[in-house]
Amino acid sequence: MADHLLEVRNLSVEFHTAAGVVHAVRDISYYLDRGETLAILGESGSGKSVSSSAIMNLIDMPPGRISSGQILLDGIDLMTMSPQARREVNGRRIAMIFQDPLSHLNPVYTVGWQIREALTTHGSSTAEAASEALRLLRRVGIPDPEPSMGKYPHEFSGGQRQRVMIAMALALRPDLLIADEPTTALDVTVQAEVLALLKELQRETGMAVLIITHDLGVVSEIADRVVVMEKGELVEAGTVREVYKNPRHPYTRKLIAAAPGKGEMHQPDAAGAPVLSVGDVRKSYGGFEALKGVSFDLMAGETMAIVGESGSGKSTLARVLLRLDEPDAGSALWKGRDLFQLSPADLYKLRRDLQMVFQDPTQSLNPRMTVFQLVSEAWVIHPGIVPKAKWRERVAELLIQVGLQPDHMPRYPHQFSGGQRQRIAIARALALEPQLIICDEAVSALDVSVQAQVIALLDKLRREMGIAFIFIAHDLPVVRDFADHVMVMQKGKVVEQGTVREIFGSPRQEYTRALLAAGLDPDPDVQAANRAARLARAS
Amino acid sequence: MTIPSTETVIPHEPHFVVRMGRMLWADKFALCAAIFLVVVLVIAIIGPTWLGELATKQNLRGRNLPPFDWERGWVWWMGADALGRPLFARIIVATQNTLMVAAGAVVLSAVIGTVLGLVAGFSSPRINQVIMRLADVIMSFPSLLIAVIVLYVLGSSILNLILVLSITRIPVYLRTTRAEVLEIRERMFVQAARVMGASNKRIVFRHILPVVLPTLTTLATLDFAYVMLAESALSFLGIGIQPPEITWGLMISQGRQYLTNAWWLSLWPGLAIILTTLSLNLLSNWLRIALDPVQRWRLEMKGRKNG
Amino acid sequence: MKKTLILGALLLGSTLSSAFAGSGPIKIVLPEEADLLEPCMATRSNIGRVIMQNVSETLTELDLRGDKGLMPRLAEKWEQQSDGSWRFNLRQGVKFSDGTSFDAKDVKYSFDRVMSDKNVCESERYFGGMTISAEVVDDNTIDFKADPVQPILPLLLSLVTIVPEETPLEFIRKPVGTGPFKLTNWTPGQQIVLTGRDDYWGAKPSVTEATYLFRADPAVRAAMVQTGEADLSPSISQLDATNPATDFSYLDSETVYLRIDHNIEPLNDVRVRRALNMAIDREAFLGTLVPDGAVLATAIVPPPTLGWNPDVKVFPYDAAAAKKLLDEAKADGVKVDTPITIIARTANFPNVTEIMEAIQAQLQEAGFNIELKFVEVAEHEQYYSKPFKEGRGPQLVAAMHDNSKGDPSFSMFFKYASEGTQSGFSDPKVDDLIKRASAAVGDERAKLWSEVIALVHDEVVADVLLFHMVGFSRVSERLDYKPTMATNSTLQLSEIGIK
Amino acid sequence: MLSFIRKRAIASLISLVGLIVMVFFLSRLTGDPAALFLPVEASAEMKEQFREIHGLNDPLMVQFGRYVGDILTGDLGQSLRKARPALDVVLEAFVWTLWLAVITMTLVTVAAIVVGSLAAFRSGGFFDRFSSMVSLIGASVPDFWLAIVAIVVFSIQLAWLPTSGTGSIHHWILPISVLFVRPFGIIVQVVRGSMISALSSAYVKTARAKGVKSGPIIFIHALRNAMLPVITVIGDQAASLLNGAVIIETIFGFPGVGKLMIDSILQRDFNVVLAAILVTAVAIFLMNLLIDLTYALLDPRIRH
Repeated sequence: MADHLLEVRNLSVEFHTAAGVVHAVRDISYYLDRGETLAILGESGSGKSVSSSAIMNLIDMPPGRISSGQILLDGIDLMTMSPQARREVNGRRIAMIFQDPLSHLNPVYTVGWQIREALTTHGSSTAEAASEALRLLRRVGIPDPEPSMGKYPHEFSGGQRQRVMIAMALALRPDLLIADEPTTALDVTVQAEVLALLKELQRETGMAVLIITHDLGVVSEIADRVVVMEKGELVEAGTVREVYKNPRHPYTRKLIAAAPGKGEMHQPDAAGAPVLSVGDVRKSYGGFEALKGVSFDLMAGETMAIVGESGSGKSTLARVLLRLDEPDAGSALWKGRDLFQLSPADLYKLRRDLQMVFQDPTQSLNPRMTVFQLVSEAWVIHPGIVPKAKWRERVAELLIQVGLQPDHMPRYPHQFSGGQRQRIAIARALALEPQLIICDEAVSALDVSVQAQVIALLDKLRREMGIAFIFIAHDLPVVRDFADHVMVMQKGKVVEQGTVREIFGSPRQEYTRALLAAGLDPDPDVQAANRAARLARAS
Repeated sequence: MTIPSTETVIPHEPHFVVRMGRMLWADKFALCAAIFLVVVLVIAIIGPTWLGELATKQNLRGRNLPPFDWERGWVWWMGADALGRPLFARIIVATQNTLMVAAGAVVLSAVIGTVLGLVAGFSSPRINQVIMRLADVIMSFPSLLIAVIVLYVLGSSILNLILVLSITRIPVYLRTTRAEVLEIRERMFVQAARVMGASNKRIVFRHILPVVLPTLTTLATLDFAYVMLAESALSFLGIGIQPPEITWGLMISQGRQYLTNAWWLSLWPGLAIILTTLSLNLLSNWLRIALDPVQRWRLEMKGRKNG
Repeated sequence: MKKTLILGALLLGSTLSSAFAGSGPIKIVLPEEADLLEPCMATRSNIGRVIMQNVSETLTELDLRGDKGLMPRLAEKWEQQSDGSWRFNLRQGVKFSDGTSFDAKDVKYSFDRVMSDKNVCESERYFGGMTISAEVVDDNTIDFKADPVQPILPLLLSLVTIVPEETPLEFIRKPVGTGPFKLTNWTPGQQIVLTGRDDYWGAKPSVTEATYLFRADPAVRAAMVQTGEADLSPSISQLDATNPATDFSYLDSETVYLRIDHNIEPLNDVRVRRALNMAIDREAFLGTLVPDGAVLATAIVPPPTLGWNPDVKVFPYDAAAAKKLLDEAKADGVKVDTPITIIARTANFPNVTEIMEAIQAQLQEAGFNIELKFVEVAEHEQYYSKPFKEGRGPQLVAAMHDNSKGDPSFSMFFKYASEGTQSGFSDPKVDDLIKRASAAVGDERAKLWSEVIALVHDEVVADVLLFHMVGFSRVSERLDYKPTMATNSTLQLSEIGIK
Repeated sequence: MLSFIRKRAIASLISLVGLIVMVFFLSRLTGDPAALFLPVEASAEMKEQFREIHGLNDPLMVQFGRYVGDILTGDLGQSLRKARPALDVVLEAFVWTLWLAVITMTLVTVAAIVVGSLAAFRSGGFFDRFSSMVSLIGASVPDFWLAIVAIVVFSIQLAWLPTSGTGSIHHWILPISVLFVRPFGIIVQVVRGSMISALSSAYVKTARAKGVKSGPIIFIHALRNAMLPVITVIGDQAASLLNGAVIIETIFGFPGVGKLMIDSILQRDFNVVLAAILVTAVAIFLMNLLIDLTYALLDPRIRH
């Protein structure tokens, strides 16, 4: 009976929400053994994190309610234990790390304090805790561990913060580590390092790891077995290889198919006159140089992908091009006129041509405006594009064009899913009939399957309407199927620039190659080979 | 923990008034508050013409008549004041002035403060500095001195009292608005509007103001109570509203000396102030939710469950 | 030594008072703190109640407790010389609290200091319109010469406190005097402590030490005596005066009236002024808004004052007659419908708002068009005193006047003479009578003042006189003290006995 | 840090100068102090003499120039009524106000934090509803009414406490209790709101995953994060107390700066008014500085 370390049996959890009672997970069961890694794969809304919250007793009741099921740890049902006893389990036997380490670390206490607290809460003496915390920081590879003990979370980089979280979680050598999207917000190169660290630590301590992710690549990199969830139900389970090679459930198949980077790459047309010509753009904030002279040309109807990790200056470039920030130097010739020299009045007229789609549609759509108001606002600002009498008709058209329904018009953004919101944002951009749309990480916050749909939508618009795109992303595979040209940026500079085939086929720069190598392939075999190659190169 | 959002199509939304009505029905506290405030408002409008004469009819032989004398007419249920005038009638007649002073001062200070705050938050650092220093000066200017200066130079009247009370409250709105504007102007949807070419005016009034407004509404309702009490305190110190005008605040301060032997003189108007501010608070809490599309479902759900 | 004395006194006062009756410390709670303890400002009540006759003494003293009239204090006797000047023989062997002895030079210095233009002593105001010089005859004798001759000079000198010659001309905060007490502690905002002097020339008072506390709220003052935190509160509210064992009412010297501005129509018509007087039901106020013991006023000065005229009768309350008078005036073209404003001062006297509201209602009943306006003290002064504002409408200024000095001259000139700062009219007959009365002596003086009072009230109908007010004191049962009219401005500790 | 303080000091100085100019000229529009110092029967000559002695007859600009000159040498002038330096009068009163404000705000802060946190921890529960109702009512009761009722009940009926005045520690209980009510009502609400959002934040989840107990989660993890908006409101409330609790001081005979201010305003003792404003403004400036330093102390992210 007690052969598994953790066994979740027939768990059902429901929440009371706006839409009434939502069955977050329905009758799911899975198990996990010592030393093993199980991945729960699912998109947002699949309920993939609910069972782990239930394990950690983190579900707020109300609005949540565990309606049935058992969670057995070494054969003992956690749910029958007293709150006091469950608190003792947390941290000591089961530990957890989260997606966004910045918000999950208390901003007002030093990391040393927070690691020590994990130890002292479960009975260590202060002195023991201090030396152990130092050892842990050193172990997870934080540079200068001693002074780092006295630093606050905001003083570390994203990857380091996740390492701190790991150190804190492993403080009491738990039997089980739950990692909820541990690498999602990180740059690809950092993601690879963190996953490698997790694997190493697992080998050392023999703990079981339950990893929750939406990313097939992460699954293939780290997991032994995988369970796939959709809308609160567990649809498929098996070893990683089995599931990838031989998916039985249509949803799993859809997920695998949606993974980017497998389609035909574009072959841009021969060079014409550039519609936008950017020359030597510079911008610094205080003492920090965000752009150190960036130049590129964009042809009409083409897609230029700009790829770089955080801090590369790619978003600053977008803001400067749209004059949300004023550049320090440089030029941007749009059809022969320098965008940077335009007067406010001229700029206002030109705004029609250049539109932008932001990363997070939740924040870029005014929460107090309906879809109709959001889309038609463009025509309030630029009268004369569409006569007022036709606004409803035109909004309906645009909504259909981006794959939404006309009866969505009176609804508010929060009533839509992330992908739908991004479609609203695209419809808003299209309302002005622009010739260039800048997409700043427009799909990175979306689920893989939705990502694919949105990219397909953008590609369709490009083909049908001849709109040029500047597509900013931190992830290379995403742009592979969509871009004509790719520009790789690092620390405010252009590292490499070329057609999509050139970049993916024969990257010239070491950095580009590292980026490509750090990307995780959904195919466990390919990924294993990549890993081997990477290790070989490192040693 | 992400709670899955629904993708099912919600049926066509009912008319605004119907929706608000349903949401009000869902929150029984707010409903009571709203009913009470409507009654108060009606009383404020018709009070002086309805009972004006009765409320000023003196009877020195029936002074400080105790309350709960059910034998007499209802206007006497709350007892009589030091000149033998029925307290119930006086409270009703005083409603108009009280609300006028409080609402006048709150609205005036809120409008001026908000506009200045928007300007300060959205214009050049220099103008911002000037406005902020001005706010500092007003803030440290003793409100009693403002009262004495204005009432001495311009004379004592309800309008001038509104002026005094609103001057002292301007900085509160100014600072709040400015702080919020500084934060909201960096939000994505403001940037998005700017990309579309929206003018500053549009950004301020269409995008920023609606987001600041709930905070300001809450502030204003709280201020309503504050202003009524401040008016009362000015009366206490002898520089506020003066008889024969009446307000609840003045009634409390006049009844103060009878506290030990005729407690009802100051209790009823005090109760009127407390109930009004309490209602305003309840209603503003409700309004904040009802006007926020993201929060609204809480009320609508409750309504559905109840109904 | 001194410490043990005080300690002993404290013990006596608090625990053994009933057994060893007779002396001990007391605490007095007053409505308003003294901003100065300047002897020459002692005629102002917040200062006078603390130091007048307790710390600083005067040459003469008016008896308001009995009917002894003007009594000797630092002067043993005085007489008018043939040239009209007054000679004072001073008490001998008197010492100031700083140890220096008192003599005629101190008296002269004190008087000159009051009149000096280096300061603004309040007592200076009683000497307006006359020149007076003090001449030292010898150490114990001093002459005061006045032009014009002042029949009431000895009375006037009951208002001049004597300071040692060494006192600077500028205002001081630590008074030195000849009185039975000296200032031992003044913590502004908290308390003033007077301690009995061993070397006082007169009888030793039962009170050994007096601590003065200040509370603005009348209910709090009353409560303090009730709870034993204080022994005496000379002014509490009528409403709180509910315990016959401790609470006393006394006719204070305050007179409430409405000053009429005769210069503006319709108040320039005597019928209108008479109508005003007849439209007010003064009786109805007694026992309601005005305490029962208050007296309906027929003069600006209270009854014990010289020349108070018992033959002058209060206007009868007759609204119908008032209306008729108004109609008559109206028929003659007087604009009686013009709104008349009553200007009153907030917190001027107890129930001022209610009283004024009631008066407004009564006047309106009789057909007047009355508006009521309450102003704070600084603004009130502008309406009350000359120069009056140009272009003003008809006004009645509600005011309270205090005369506890026993002689109408302290009131009549200011309120009724053409040159008087608060006079609302100008009548040569009144001017002449006031001038003659001020110069007269003895019965003649009383008779002339009576005439003035009758003339002003019955013929001129100068103003609307209302009430001589009543004050309330709360006196702890361990004290033997009866407040009098004087309590309004002075509070002689030597008059307080301890049971 | 130093440059921050300097910047703040300069801004405050500008405000202070503006304040003084405005108060100086505006207050002189409000009538003649001579008429208030002397009885109504005083002659015009006496009033003239009073104005002459206090330099009130000079043109306003001359008076202002003299005042500014005196300020620069640290002299805030004599009280027109008390024959002593205005600054002494004000400082004496201010000490009382300062103590009153410090003690009251300390108690209010502690109480509001405990009550607000507990209400937030079980938000929507009985304690939450009860405490918000009580705090709302507390914030709407006129303080003078409360003060007199308190005296009637606790001093007269029960005879537990002295009615008023200063001296023993018992004298402080009633005024502080009455002063306590309104800021408490306001701050509880802020603490509650701020704590609700802090308790639902990600780092609290981490702490729960670590197995930390409820007590430390509320008072160590959430509270320190929730304190920033609370500190702002505490500052506002403390500032209004530092300006003087006029009514409480008047009723309880507490010799603070609020009562001094209103008396001086009504008596047109201009120098005392100006000195009082100056002293309180400087105190409030220092307090705001303290609050900014507290921010930095509580939140390392603000430290630079």
